[in-house]
Amino acid sequence: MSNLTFNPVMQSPLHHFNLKTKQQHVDGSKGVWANEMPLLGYISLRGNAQNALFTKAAKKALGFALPILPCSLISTSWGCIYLLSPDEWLLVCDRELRTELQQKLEAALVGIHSQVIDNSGGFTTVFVQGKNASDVLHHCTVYDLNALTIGKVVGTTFGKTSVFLHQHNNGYKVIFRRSFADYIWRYLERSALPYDFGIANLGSS
Amino acid sequence: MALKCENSLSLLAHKPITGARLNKDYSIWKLLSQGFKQHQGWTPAWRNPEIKSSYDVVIIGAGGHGLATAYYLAREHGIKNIAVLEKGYLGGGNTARNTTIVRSNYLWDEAAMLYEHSLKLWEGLTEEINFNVMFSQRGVFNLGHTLQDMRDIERRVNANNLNGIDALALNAQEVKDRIPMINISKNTRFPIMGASFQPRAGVARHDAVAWGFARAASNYGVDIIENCEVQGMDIENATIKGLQTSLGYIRTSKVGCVTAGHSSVMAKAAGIRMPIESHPLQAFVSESLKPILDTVVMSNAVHGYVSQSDKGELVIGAGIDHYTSYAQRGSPHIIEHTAAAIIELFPMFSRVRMNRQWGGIVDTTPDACPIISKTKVKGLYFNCGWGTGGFKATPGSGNIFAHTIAHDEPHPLNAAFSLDRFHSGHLIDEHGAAGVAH
Amino acid sequence: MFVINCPHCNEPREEEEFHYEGEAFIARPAEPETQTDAEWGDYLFMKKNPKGWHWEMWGHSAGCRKLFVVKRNTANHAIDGAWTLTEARAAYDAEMAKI
Amino acid sequence: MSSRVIHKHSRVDFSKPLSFTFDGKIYQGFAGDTLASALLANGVKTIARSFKYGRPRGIVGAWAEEPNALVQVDVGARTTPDLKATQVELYDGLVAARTSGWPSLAFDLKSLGGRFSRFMPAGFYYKTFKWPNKFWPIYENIIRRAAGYGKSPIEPDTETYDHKHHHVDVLVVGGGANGLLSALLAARSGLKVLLVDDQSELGGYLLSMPNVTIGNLYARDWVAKIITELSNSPNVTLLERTTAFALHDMNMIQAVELVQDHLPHHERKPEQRRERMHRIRAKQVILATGAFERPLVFGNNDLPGIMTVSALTTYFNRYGVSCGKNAIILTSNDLAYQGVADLAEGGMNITLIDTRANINPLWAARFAKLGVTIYPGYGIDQALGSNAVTGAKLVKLDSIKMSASINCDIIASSGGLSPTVHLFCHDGGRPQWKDNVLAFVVSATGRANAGIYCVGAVTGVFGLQESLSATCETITEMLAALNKKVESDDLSFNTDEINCSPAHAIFRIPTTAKAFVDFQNDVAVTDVELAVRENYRSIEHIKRYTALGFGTDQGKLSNVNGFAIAAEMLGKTIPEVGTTTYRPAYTPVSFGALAGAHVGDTFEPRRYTAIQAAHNSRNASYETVGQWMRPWYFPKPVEDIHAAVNRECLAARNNVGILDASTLGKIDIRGKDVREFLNRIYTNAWNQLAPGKCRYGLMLNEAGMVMDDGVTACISDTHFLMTTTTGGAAGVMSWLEKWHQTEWPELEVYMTSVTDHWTTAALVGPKSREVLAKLCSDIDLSKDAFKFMDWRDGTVAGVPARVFRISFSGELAYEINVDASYGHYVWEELLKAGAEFGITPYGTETMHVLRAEKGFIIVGQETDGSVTPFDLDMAWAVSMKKPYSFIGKRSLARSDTARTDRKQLVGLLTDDPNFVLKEGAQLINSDNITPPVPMLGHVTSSYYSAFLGRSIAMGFVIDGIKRRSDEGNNIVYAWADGKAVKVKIASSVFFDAEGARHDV
Ligand SMILES: Cc1cc2nc3c(=O)[nH]c(=O)nc-3n(C[C@H](O)[C@H](O)[C@H](O)COP(=O)(O)OP(=O)(O)OC[C@H]3O[C@@H](n4cnc5c(N)ncnc54)[C@H](O)[C@@H]3O)c2cc1C
Ligand SMILES: NC(=O)c1ccc[n+]([C@@H]2O[C@H](COP(=O)([O-])OP(=O)(O)OC[C@H]3O[C@@H](n4cnc5c(N)ncnc54)[C@H](O)[C@@H]3O)[C@@H](O)[C@H]2O)c1
Ligand SMILES: Cc1cc2nc3c(=O)[nH]c(=O)nc-3n(C[C@H](O)[C@H](O)[C@H](O)COP(=O)(O)O)c2cc1C
Ligand SMILES: [Zn+2]
Repeated sequence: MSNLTFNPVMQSPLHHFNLKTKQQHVDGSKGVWANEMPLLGYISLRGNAQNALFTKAAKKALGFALPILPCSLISTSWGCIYLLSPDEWLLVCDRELRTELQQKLEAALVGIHSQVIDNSGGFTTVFVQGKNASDVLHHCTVYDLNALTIGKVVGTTFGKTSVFLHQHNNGYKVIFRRSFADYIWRYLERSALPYDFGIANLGSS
Repeated sequence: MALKCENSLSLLAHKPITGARLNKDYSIWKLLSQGFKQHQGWTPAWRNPEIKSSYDVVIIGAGGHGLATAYYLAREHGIKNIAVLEKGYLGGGNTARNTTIVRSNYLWDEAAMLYEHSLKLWEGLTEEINFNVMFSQRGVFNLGHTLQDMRDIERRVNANNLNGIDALALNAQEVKDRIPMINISKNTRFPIMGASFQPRAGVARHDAVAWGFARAASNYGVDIIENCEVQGMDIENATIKGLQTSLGYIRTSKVGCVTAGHSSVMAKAAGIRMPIESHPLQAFVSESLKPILDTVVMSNAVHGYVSQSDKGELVIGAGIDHYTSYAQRGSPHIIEHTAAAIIELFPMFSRVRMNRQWGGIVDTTPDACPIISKTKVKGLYFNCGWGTGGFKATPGSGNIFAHTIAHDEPHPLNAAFSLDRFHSGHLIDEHGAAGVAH
Repeated sequence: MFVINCPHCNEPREEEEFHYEGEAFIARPAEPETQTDAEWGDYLFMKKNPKGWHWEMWGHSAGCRKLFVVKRNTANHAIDGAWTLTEARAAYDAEMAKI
Repeated sequence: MSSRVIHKHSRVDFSKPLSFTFDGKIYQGFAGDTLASALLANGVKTIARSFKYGRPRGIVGAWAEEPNALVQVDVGARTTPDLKATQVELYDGLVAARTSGWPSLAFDLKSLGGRFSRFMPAGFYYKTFKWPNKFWPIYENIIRRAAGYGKSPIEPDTETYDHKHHHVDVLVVGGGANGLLSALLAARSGLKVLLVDDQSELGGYLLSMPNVTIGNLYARDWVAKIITELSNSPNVTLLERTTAFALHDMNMIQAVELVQDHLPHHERKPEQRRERMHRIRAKQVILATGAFERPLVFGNNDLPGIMTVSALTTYFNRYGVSCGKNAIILTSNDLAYQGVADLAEGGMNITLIDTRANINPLWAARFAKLGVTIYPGYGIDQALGSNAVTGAKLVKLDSIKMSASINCDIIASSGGLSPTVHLFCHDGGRPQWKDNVLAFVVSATGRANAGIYCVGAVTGVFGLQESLSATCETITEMLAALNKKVESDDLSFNTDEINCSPAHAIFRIPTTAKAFVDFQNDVAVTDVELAVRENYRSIEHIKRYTALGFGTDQGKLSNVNGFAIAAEMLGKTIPEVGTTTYRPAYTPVSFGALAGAHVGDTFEPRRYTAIQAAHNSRNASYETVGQWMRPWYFPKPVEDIHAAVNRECLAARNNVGILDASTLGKIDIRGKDVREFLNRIYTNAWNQLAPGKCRYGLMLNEAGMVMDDGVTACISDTHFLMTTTTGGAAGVMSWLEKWHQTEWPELEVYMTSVTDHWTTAALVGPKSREVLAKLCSDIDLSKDAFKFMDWRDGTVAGVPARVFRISFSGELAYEINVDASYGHYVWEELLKAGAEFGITPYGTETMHVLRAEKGFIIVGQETDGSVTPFDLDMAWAVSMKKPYSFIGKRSLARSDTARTDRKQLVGLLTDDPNFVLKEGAQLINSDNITPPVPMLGHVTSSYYSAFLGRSIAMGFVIDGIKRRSDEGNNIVYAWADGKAVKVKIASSVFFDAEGARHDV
């Protein structure tokens, strides 16, 4: 039975909205643009930031020191490390890098109290941009986006659920759990309607 | 211990009115004759007595429950020298703030019997106290939105019927037939699958209940002292001796504490611990509208309930605020959610406007059932923990609490509601199947 | 509608990000089996529920998911401060010692 | 009957005529009009009929204070009840109708009853409609029909709403002179400023007094200049048509913006909102909400044609509407004088009746020039006229001597200003009575420590110049507290105002005629009097007994008069009487705006698994479980639920079925103390579970009641994967964190939710191994290599998978977990692979039947928060010997909880194998039904088992475990639908008790 061959296909949490087929080149014609950044790699990491063994080992594995200030993140050559809580980080990277990162971390953390989990199937990211991007998000979240400076990530509300927000270049990354994707996208679309909403070709922006 | 069902129905029988002390002069004839005299001849609804230095029984808190307790103490137990002390204006606590839903379709026998006893009293209350409390038996629907809701409804309706309480289980179409405005579409977030319906349930005029009991109690000689705050309890050898109040010291050997949201404060003064947390519960009314909703609709799943008052405003109740508070106000997202819930049930109300919004302080217990109990202090009794749903119990609660105080012994209907249950574990958990209890 | 400073996120956040978690520092008896029914019942159910200053827990449910302690006045909704569980313990003990 | 006056400062654009309909008649107005100004311009005086007595009523105010003119605007899905005509901006094609008066405005049937008004004093209904008791429903029906103003729409709203959150340094509420100045000063110092004003145009009362000069500018130009600067400041946002309707703790303000209601239908955009609610969190709030002029109370003061002086002035100056030719102005203060002068200058014929004997000579001189007749020391005893005012009977106040009657077509009165203190009081603030201004006012900086500042008329400073200077001081103080200072050099506010002489403390003029305090609720002076007589002496009792201030205007004009009259009757001072409580909403706000986007699709999150599209394509019917949408069953064409479930069950038992179990909560727990942690959380023991193995666990709350259950796998000695119920997942996660963070921080464990990461497909049935084998080559699936309650890592359909050999059906079964990104793909591969065995997707209903056949519980269905593991006959899952007293353990030993005759879970069988008991049926001891009937328990689960060919059920019965094996005592009756059905208490495991089927 070893001659089984398969062609596994992945689907992102927003797959069913067929965003690819609707996406357009981003320009100034619309107030808000958004699209999913599908199928990234997400690794949950927990450990004690006060434990130098842990932070050193993580740094060795990742090539970058973990952010440890409240609500901080660092951008790395391979993605982002978000501090979600004093003892919890989310590593976001290209899906292909996920396994390697995870294995490196696990190897480095042997014997150190910590937790490394591949959570890639469980999250997705939506990128929101355009001149009214922060207006639209102010319809969706109670967080003060003016306080969301570069280098900061916050966990906050989105409609009746919660997300992580990160201001990135010319827009916002909204990171959330898969099962809420349908709700969050609908909520975003609804909120963006008065500003004229376009599905962004993220390659083009 | 648990109430035996066999003999409970007989407990519901109400003693006939004795004594002719009750001022009967509210009538259409009196109104007409006064109309010709510019209404100059009306007398105070309740007396404004001077506070005395000692009473046989002091009731703390002139809410509906406190006033009813005093009334029944005087009327059914012949106690003469009673005071009701109220820190603000009478009927100004939760009695002034509730959405007035009266029903008795509770799940567990103990609770069902208690509330049914009360409902029976409601049915004769206007006549009994000669004050129109506008008890309106327009029926109450408790909607079900999930399969489990429907199981719970079935369970509760069957239990009600076996306890002799009117209740029906309806499917979605039957609900729609009775409330044509309601949205039973399958596409809503929580489609309505059915409801339990109690035809004898309804609403009453909250203020009238307080005033009617105040008037009736006052007629029996009860002293109602407003603007008198109880600030301390004088307890010796685990026996109550008197009360420190903002109007001075009062001697008494029996104190009934009926202070709803403030019960923990009173308990602290008595050195007793209470399984109570005080939370804001908010409500709001719309502007006044022509009749559009002639019944009461409650939904736990979407967190809202609504009826239309005789004045025309939609009276809408919200969910509880999670934090504890004594401030008689809550947070706006609760109200926002409730408005959304009402629109989910009645999409046409989207353009109707909220006129006024307020909050009360509800005394919640771990099992969503009240405490009507003696305490370890002799002569000190507590009646509290009605949480989000005690208005409906006002006459019944007063009636059995009066019995408890008069006899220093629980009435059979409130034996199960003693403080002991939090030690024995014999909770009467109305959360599970009856949900939020309004 | 409170603004609460999450001591872990180190910034003020809207009430909707949080979940109320009740009275703080209710100690679980070390040896439950030796408790009487009354003692155990008190631990399970009895609450301080003060009118006035209240030491309580909140969870930052939409944020860092940590529980922490807030000292809040239940009569007027003033907030005196918010601390991590460990920080608050010391402040709480000091205050209780005074009473 | 147009009575327009055209002047250059009017805010109405006479070049843009608009047509509108009121009560079926077509009229013309102009852009800039409100419905009220346009109606008045058209000579429409009667707009409503009063609530109790059916008396004709006209427009009294010019804005939010209006008590009478409630109208129904628009029709169909857009119809909106109870709008105040004074606040409805006119647009072309507007259709409005009266909300009272039947059959018509001209003749209201109630007015007949109104003749009996003497029999309907305050609270009369409490004294009557009682006899006979049983007629109350009939009386009530009549009362209800008489009550109510507008009609609710009966169609769903077609327009939308949303919320927007703001976080600003400074929120200014009110765009009058003082609000604008505050915003300007705050903005110049660099703060982020938001200003909201409820009107269509900024300027506040200055729009009504355009001829006043500030510095060297006319008020209107002064306003324009400030607006220009504010509009050009990037740190400032101005929101017009936006009412701050509530102020909550810590300066959270809710404000509703009317986005498109003022536009003609064809200009409203479907993508725009009707209304938007702004939730504003402001570091500093500046209340610049102004004041409303209250009328004086006198006889027949409710006749159409009687209004406040400020309303009359506003209609004249701002809207270019002359409400009459011959006006009587009744005042007790100088504040009304500027308006009087404007009206007189504009050509209105004016008789000024001042309740004060002495008139400020400067004004007297000015009025003399303008030809105003003055009656100092007089009042109005009563207005004359039947359907509209035609004159007034004067009274000389010092002697209470009746005096001549004067003809007029309009009466306007002013009893002074009532500051708009509402927002200040919403979060517990209280206003203070100030005798010198005869008003309840709020203090400018009294709540500065809470970040609340007050400026302008709301503070009781009514002179314009004085208020602007005071505003500067207040804002300077606010800025100083923020280490900033006022950046301005032009802070002189000389106005051409004449200094005020003291006002007269008079609120009503005694009269024998009916004199109304609260128009909307028909509360007359005699009602307040009656309330006091009957001992309703607290102002709250008076409010509640008479309905004073209960209306949709919330007593903006009437409250203070009511308090004053009550004070008079009670022999108290006004501050002793105090105010009632100000509560949101300042003015009414639609439910739609409150709900915002939380309606329809986005009312509440619906959570979906990664396989949703597959379920849709197979026609799944869904069940809501917690937030999740789970397939309930998969009907084929013409199948009903029973047919579908029977088919699905048989497939799983005989061949192979497949269930989407992804919604179960999954928590990854790691650390050296994980076994100890589980020992404390669960009832059973976790020390011995070897890596590669799974175990079922029960979780109790501290009161000993079952709260969740699930299977937990040992991945390694320091790594476990817990599963929870679907609905309980989030709660369990917080529960674990709570215990860990508060009680056991010393335990080395971390937990993280992985619910969303894994898609779980349960492959169930005797053929499941064969199906799996087609897709999986790297796990040895043989019976002994991969045992029941084992798990293995491998690949399924080419995707890394974790496979659990666990069974919630009693069949051979595998739960296949894959990265959810592959979830849909793997599901389809499983279905393809299973096709040859007739693989059948099934939903929660079939899952329930299968588990019930085996007697497995569902938490939430078998349990309701009052059930212990022993009640469930699950003692096998409780280890009483663990060293740490697991959560809930001690509670199990309480006297009531430890009873052995509690309600216990058992199986139930009917005689008739086709009769399916109702879930929720109550169990009783006999079929003799005479309430009250003692209840023994109830049916929790009940199904038709196609596999067993009979119905089965589970339920609780008092002492059920003993009765189950007591042949003589094992019959009970299940009561539902009005009948009792005999049932036998049985084992809840209906077949394969020995577990042979899963052990293959
Ligand atoms: C928004 C809301 C909606 C509700 N809806 C419903 C419903 O639909 N149906 C229903 O059945 N129930 C409902 N309830 C619950 C119901 O209002 C209460 O359970 C019931 O009114 C309690 O009555 P009471 O007389 O015990 O308390 P209260 O009316 O609160 O009376 C207690 C009195 O004690 C006084 N007091 C307190 N401390 C002292 C002191 N130290 N000295 C002197 N006096 C003191 C208080 O001032 C108060 O007047 C609702 C409650 C709220 C807040
Ligand atoms: N004669 C009168 O009736 C009268 C009334 C008010 C002001 N004034 C005079 O006008 C001058 C300016 O006074 P001011 O600046 O203090 O007040 P103002 O009345 O001119 O301005 C207040 C503004 O705030 C608005 N407003 C009130 N509550 C609001 C809310 N909750 N949300 C949004 N907007 C709200 C009002 O509609 C108005 O536009 C003063 O000289 C004052 O005495 C006279
Ligand atoms: C059943 C019910 C109906 C009410 N209807 C109205 C109403 O039509 N108008 C109104 O202004 N307030 C109404 N209220 C609210 C009261 O004005 C008041 O807000 C409430 O009793 C709480 O008291 P407080 O606001 O003085 O604290 C109603 C209250 C209840 C309980
Ligand atoms: Zn936090």
